[in-house]
Formats: sequence, structure tokens, C-alpha cells
Amino acid sequence: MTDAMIGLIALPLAGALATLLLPRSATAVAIGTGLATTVAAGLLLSGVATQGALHYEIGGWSAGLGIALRADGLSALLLMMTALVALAASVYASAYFNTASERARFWPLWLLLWTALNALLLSGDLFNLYVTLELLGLSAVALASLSGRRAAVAAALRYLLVGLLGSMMFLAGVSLLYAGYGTLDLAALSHMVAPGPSAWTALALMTTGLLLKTALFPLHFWLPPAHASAPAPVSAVLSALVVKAAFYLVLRLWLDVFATVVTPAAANLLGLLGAGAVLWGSWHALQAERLKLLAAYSTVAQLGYLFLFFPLLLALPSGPARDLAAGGLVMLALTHGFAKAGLFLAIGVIQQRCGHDTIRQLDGTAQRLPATTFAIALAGVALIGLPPSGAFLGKWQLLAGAVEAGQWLWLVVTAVGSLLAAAYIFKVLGHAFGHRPYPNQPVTVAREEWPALLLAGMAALVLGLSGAPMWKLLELGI
Amino acid sequence: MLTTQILYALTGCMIVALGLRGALLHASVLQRIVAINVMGAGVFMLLIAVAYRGPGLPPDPVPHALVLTGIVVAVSATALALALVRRLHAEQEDD
Amino acid sequence: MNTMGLLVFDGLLLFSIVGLAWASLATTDVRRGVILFMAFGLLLAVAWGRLLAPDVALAEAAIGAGLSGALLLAAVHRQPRPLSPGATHDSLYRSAAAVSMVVRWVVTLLSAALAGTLAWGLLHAFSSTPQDMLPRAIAENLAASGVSNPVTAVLLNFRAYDTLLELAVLLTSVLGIFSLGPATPGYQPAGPIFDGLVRWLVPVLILMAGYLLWVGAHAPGGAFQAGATLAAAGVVLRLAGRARIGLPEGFALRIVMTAGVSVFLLVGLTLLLLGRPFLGYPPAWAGALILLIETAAMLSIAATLLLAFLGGQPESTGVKAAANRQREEISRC
Amino acid sequence: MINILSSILILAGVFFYLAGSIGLLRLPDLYSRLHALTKADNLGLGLLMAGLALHSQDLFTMLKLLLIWLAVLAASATSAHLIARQARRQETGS
Repeated sequence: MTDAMIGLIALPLAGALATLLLPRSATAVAIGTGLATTVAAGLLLSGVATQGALHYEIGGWSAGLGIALRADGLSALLLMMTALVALAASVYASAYFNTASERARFWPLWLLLWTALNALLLSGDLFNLYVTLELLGLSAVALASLSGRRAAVAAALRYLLVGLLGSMMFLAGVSLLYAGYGTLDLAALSHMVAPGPSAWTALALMTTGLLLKTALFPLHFWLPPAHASAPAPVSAVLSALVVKAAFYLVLRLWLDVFATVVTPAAANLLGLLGAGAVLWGSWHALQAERLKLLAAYSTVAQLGYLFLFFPLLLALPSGPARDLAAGGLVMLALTHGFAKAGLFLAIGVIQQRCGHDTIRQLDGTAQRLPATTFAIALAGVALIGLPPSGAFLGKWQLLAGAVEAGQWLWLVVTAVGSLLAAAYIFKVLGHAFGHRPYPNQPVTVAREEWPALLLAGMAALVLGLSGAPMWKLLELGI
Repeated sequence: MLTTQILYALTGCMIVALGLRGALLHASVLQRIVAINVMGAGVFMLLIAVAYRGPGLPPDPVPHALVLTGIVVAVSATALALALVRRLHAEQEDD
Repeated sequence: MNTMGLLVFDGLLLFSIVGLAWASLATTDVRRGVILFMAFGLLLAVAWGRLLAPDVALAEAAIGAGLSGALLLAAVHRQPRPLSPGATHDSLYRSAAAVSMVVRWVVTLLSAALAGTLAWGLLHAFSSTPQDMLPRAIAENLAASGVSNPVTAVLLNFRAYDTLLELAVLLTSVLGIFSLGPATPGYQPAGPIFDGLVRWLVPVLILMAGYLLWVGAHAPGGAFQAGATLAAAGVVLRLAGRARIGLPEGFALRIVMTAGVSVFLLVGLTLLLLGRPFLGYPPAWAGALILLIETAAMLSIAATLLLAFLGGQPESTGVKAAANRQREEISRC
Repeated sequence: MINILSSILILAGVFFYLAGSIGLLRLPDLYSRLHALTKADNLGLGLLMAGLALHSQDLFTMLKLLLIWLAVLAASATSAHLIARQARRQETGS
């Protein structure tokens, strides 16, 4: 099973090299690599489900001297989501890019991004995490600027500089921890870290750096332009996976490594910022005139929900109520990943077939692109949090936890945010189902619409029904 | 506590702050890139100071290796940022 | 007296370093800022030497000050005129004048608070006895690592996985640069004096790169310092206006760019197939495998750093020669 | 004896460096500044290297010090030439 961990890193990395060296068969190599990587993620998930948390010492050196890879329920689930979303987006991308030179530039960077995501989710070492963050940041920026258009390049540049600032803060925190405890191994640190000036400062620095990267309000300013001007499959992965990788690290640090250091007051601050993100992001999504911008602002809002869980998880005593809240958090994160990827892919189809993504001019899209419109509707169900989507379960646990902990503010924020989400989704659907008769015949573009439909369907239907096994898996984790 | 270690570590903190301030305030994007590099150098100084054990004693090699990696990562990021700047200027001139 | 002298030296050095950092960021003349930043990098190299980190000092001088400086200076050169700061970036960022005094003070206080907190945490960390279990573990395992320079042992054996990913970062950066456009036009052929310098400097740099690579196993040096030196040879050739700067073309170029990651990964996976851990070198083979990986890494590092300086994928020489005749060259030397 | 000799050499080297730096700051135009800087610094570095070479244990270190001096000599001569030529071109307005 531990070989699956190496596979998750070595396969996409080898694939990146192969697509670079063999540009003519790059698409076939990349899809093959994607399938193999997805199999590895499945193997790891089943391994964690049967054997519990796994770890692997690279080079055979004990953790601390060397670098250890670790996988528990949380990271195995996120790795599986990464594989499914990235595979679907790969199939989509194989039809999306028209010219051979575009494809030759896209595939190596794409597989490097995938490598970075897997490496980050598996890493058990602080400095190694910094390297994976940089690999992730640089490959994401390179992909976001792929079109070479001015808006995309300007957004990518800002994305890069903000990301670097975040990495530097993270690295400053790492230095501080190494000065205090003499190790970079996360597992060892979680036993050693004690409340005190160096732990507080390190946590504050690393969290600030990661919040910049995960675009938590008010540090979200760079996200909408970058996500809205990237090519569709790239936007999908940026919104669904890349920001979530930084969120995963915040979660890992707060609930695992620094569990003894974090205070309810600090968690409340994160919760308040999350509330700000929900309201601000949803409001701007409602105001957006372009579909991609709407989706990007919706990402700001959806990340906000995830931070609402922090004060709850700190307030609730460990026990079934807290476990359920933690499960709800993961469920919400997974659902958003699938739904947002599906949404961005569907928007990409509209943009390519209709030549624009202006919401006001969508009239009749439902007649011309029925499958795409259906994918948007399914993704919308998940973004609003209607049953039977996974987000419904997630938000339900959020509300239950808030009631349990007596923190009513989060209840109000969730309700308002969901109403706003319903408003912006129905606004889009309202235009898409516009009454104006549309002369064209319905179009289906299978290789682009299937991935979008499957991802959205996963979010709206499958995840909600797979709650029980997932809860069990998570108990092995955090 | 070693005086040398503290002296260099505190200087590192100052350089980090100078870099951060420049990165947030500068209008010129090239100088923002320089500022981020300065900030990185400050962090590297912290690490090298942490590694120092005193005159005549072998320093801890781990932070040295980390800084070497960090320097290469920093130059990679700088190179990409400068390529983006160049492309942006080319696009602006086309307008 | 000796410690007193060292303290004075430290004080002067650190004062100059902070002063240069301040000056490089305080000026509104970008070119001046970049040159001061390069001086800052060189003094940092002295500081690393003072703190007994010669490996880092070499890398800082070659990469941090040298190549970063060259990249930045080339970028300053390419900036569209007028060079007055703010004016060219209005569309992107608020101009300097528009940033109000209040914002300036808030950011300054914020940065000062960061420095203060960081110092507070660090002093606290220093006040406890240093944690020496990791250096001790390295010393104990050094014999099995295949090299006797502990920094090389950490970089290429104990934490080899970091270095593998770091090479992937370099590759990513160059692929990103490639996708943003072709290389910048070359420079005019240099005059006789500069050309004379180049003629003997380049062989010396190549020799030095080989030496640094070899010596890295037991003394300061290694693939990164060697790769940067090799890249510097290419940069000098480029500045002298040579058409050929030692980079291969087409498929061969892609091979050189990926050699570091490829060889690293192949070694790691082969060991896995032979029943050892991923990247777990057998002690008897470790020295040879590290040298193999470092050689490939040096070539990739040199190629990627040089390509970063070119700012894109070089056109093949035949095309370039034709284009050069028409193209207006930037005069620099 | 060796100690005293090397100290004298190093102090002399430092003096030339100081003179060169003062020249850089005080002299009126680019050419004279360049003149002061390169001449004085090259001599200063040579003296410094000679002083250090007396301290070195083996021949190899001495050779390396000599090599450093030669490399700096060549580099500073070339860069001084390039700077001066560029300045002259700007003056003549070509």
C-alpha cells in the first residue's frame, strides 16, 4: 500500500517528463498517467480504510533525519478527490485545447501541478511542505497565464507575488519551529509543541501565509481575476483543488500539529473572517456579470463556510458531536471541489460554443447546450446546499454543531449565504432557460460535457449518499 | 545564548520586515519582486543563525541545506515573475 | 580582544546589510535598487561565511546575488520607457503617490510588529538549550551517506526528496517562461577587450564548475553551485553577443532540461524495484549514485538558469542568424 | 616576523581600499572616479592577498589567492573599460 504513496508522486512527475519529451503523443501519455494516478489514489484510499493511517520513510531514513510521507483518512479522501477532479479535467482538456502547441505547453505543467498537489497532501515534513507549496504555486501561475492575454498575465503575476509572500511567511514560521524544537517532522512536532511565544508566533505566521494562499476574506483580492481569466480546465482545478490544498494545511496545523496551542479566541477570529467571506463572496457572485467571475466569487464564499467550522471544532468537547462536525467540514470541502470543478468546466463549454460568458446574454443556452445547462444546475444544487448533495450534509452538521456549541452567529451567516447562493444560481438558470426562441439545434460535445456532468453529479448526488462510509474513514484520521 | 546568533537572527527579523514593507508598498512591480527577494534573504538569515553553534563548533547542516534549496526556489520564482512582467509590457505596447 | 574585534566586524557587516536592504527598497530608481540588491546579496555571502555556512555563501554569491541580479538587470533594461516608476504600472497597481500616508504608516507598523513578534518568538526559542538530536543523527549516519560533506549528505541523501521536488520547481519555472513567449533578442557582438576576457573566462568557469561538482562530496560545493557557475559562463557568452552559448536545441535541449529530475526519479524508482526504499541508496553505492545525480542535476540547473536569463525558448541558430540581420539589436556593451 | 610583515601588507591594502573608496565618493566626474577605484582597489586587493598568502599553510591556498587576484584584475579592468566606453558614447551622443 505504501507503494501507492510513491506512485501518487512519481507517476504524474514521470508523466510530466514524458509529455515534455514526447510532445506528439502528449495527450495520450497524459490521460494514461491520469488513469494510473487515479488507480494509485484508489489503492491508497482502500489501504487507509483497511489498515488505518499509513506512513513511508523516504530513503529508509527515520522521520526527522529523512522525510516521511503520511496518509490518513483526511488526506486519502482529498487525494481521491484530486485524482477524480484532475482526471475529469484532463479528459476535458484533451478536447479543449485546439492546437498542438497549446497542448504541448499545457500537459507538462498540468502534470507538475498534479504532482505538487499529491506531494503536498502526502507530506509529513514542514520544509518539504514549503517546497510543495512553491511547486504548486509556480505551476498554478504558469497554467493561469497560459492564454497569454493581458488580463490573464496581470492576474497571474499578482497571484504569483501574493503566493510568494505567503510562502515566505510560512517559511519564517518553519524556521521558528526548527529553532525551538529542532525537528521538521510533523508527527514529532505534534508531541513537542507547547503553548508559548515561539509556537504562537510560528502558528500565526504560517496561518497568515496559508490564508493568503487559500484566499480567505479579506486576503481574497487576488483570486477572482486569476481564476476567472485562466483556461477552463485550469480554473476548475485552481478553484476546486489548489486553494483547498492550502486550506488542508491550515486544518492540519490547527487540529493536529498545534492542537494544544490554538485558542478559542483565535478560532473565533478565523470564523469571523469566514463569515465575512461567505457574505462578501456571495454578494459579489450575485453582482457578477460574467459566469466565470460568478464562479470565482462563489469560491471565495464557499471557502468561508469551511472556516466557520473552526470555532465549533474548538468549542465542542471531543466526542460524537465534534466528530460529526469534522466530518461535515470534510464533506463540504469535497462537495465544493467536485461542484466547482464541474461548474467551471460547464462554463468553459458555454464560453467556447457561444463565444462569451456574459450572464445576461445566456438566453436559450438551455436549448442549445442542454447537457451543459444540466451540469450547471447540478453544480448549483451542491453550491446552494440542497438535499441530497454532500453540501446539504455538510451544512447540516455545521448548523447542528453551531446549535450544540451555542454559537448562533454561524447559523445566521449560513442561512444568508445559502439564500444568496440560491439567488445567483437561479439568476444564471433563469437566463439560460430564457424564453427567446433559439434557431440552433441542440449541440452535444461529449468529451467536454461528460466530465462536467460527472463531477457535478458526484457533488449533487453521490457524495451525499456516501456519508456513512466517509465518517468511518475520517475517524481513523484526525 | 550566543551573542552572534542573536545579533544575526535579530537582523534577519529586520530584513524580513523591510522586505514585507517594500513588497506591500512599492508601486513598481520590479521593486516588489526585489522586496520579496529581500524578505526571503531575511528568512534565510534566521535559518543560518539558528544553525550557528559558536566559533569552532560544527554548525547544524540541516538549515544550510534548507537555505540552499530556498535560494534555488527563490530564483525560479523570480525568473517566472520577470517573464510575466515582460509579457505584460509586450501586451501593453501592443495596445 | 579577538571576540571584541569580531563583534565590531559583525556590527559593521550587519549595519551595511540592513542599510543596503533599506536603500535598495527606498529608492524610486529601479535600476539603482537592483544594483544595491546585488551588493546586498554579496554582503550576505560574507555573512554566511562568517556563520560557517560556506556552501550557502557560494550559492548566495552565484545565484542569489549573481544570477538573480543578472535577471533583474535584464528586466530593468527591457522595461518600456518612460522609466519613471508608477507611470508604467498605473493600470496594474496604484501609483506611489496614490498610496496615502495612512496606508504607508499602517503597513510600516504592521511590518515592524511582524519583526517584533518574530524576534520575540526567536529569542524565546534560543533561550532553551539548542535541540541537537538532528545534527547528532546526521553525524552518526554520515558514513553511510556516501559523502563526507554533511550539507551534501542532507541535500542528496537524507532529504534527497526535497531536492528532487526543487529540481521540479526549476523545471516548472522554465516551462512557464517558455509558454510566455520567445527568448529576448541577443546583444551586439562585444568589442575586443570584453571578447578577450570572455575567451579565457568561459573555460575557467567551466573548469570551476567541474571542480565544484567534484569537491562537493567532501567540501563546500555541489551541483547547485556548479550549475550556477556553468550558467554564468553562458550568461557571459550571451552578453558578449555570441550566437552559440552552449545550449543544445530541440529534443537535446529538452533532454538536458529534464536530466536532473529524470535521473533522480529513475534512480529512486530503480532502487524501489530492487526492493529498497524509494531513494534509499545502498551505502556502498551511495557515493557513485550521488555523483551521477549531481552531474545530471548540474546540467539541468545550468540549462534552466541560462534559459531563464534568455527569457524564453531560444530559436534555432539558423533561424536566429537570419532574424539577427533584420532585427534591431539592443546595444549594451 | 611573518605576522608583522603580513599585518603591514594587509594594513597597506586596506589603506588603498580606503583611498579608492574616498576617491569614488569625492572625485568630480566618472572617469576620475573610475580611475581612482580600479587602480587603488586592484593594488589594495593585491596587497591584501599577499598578506593573506603569508599566513596560508600550503602552496595550493597561495595559488588560489593569486588566482582570485588575477580574476578580479581582469574583471575590473574589463568592466572599467566597458563603463568608460559607454559613458564616452553617451557623451558623443551616438
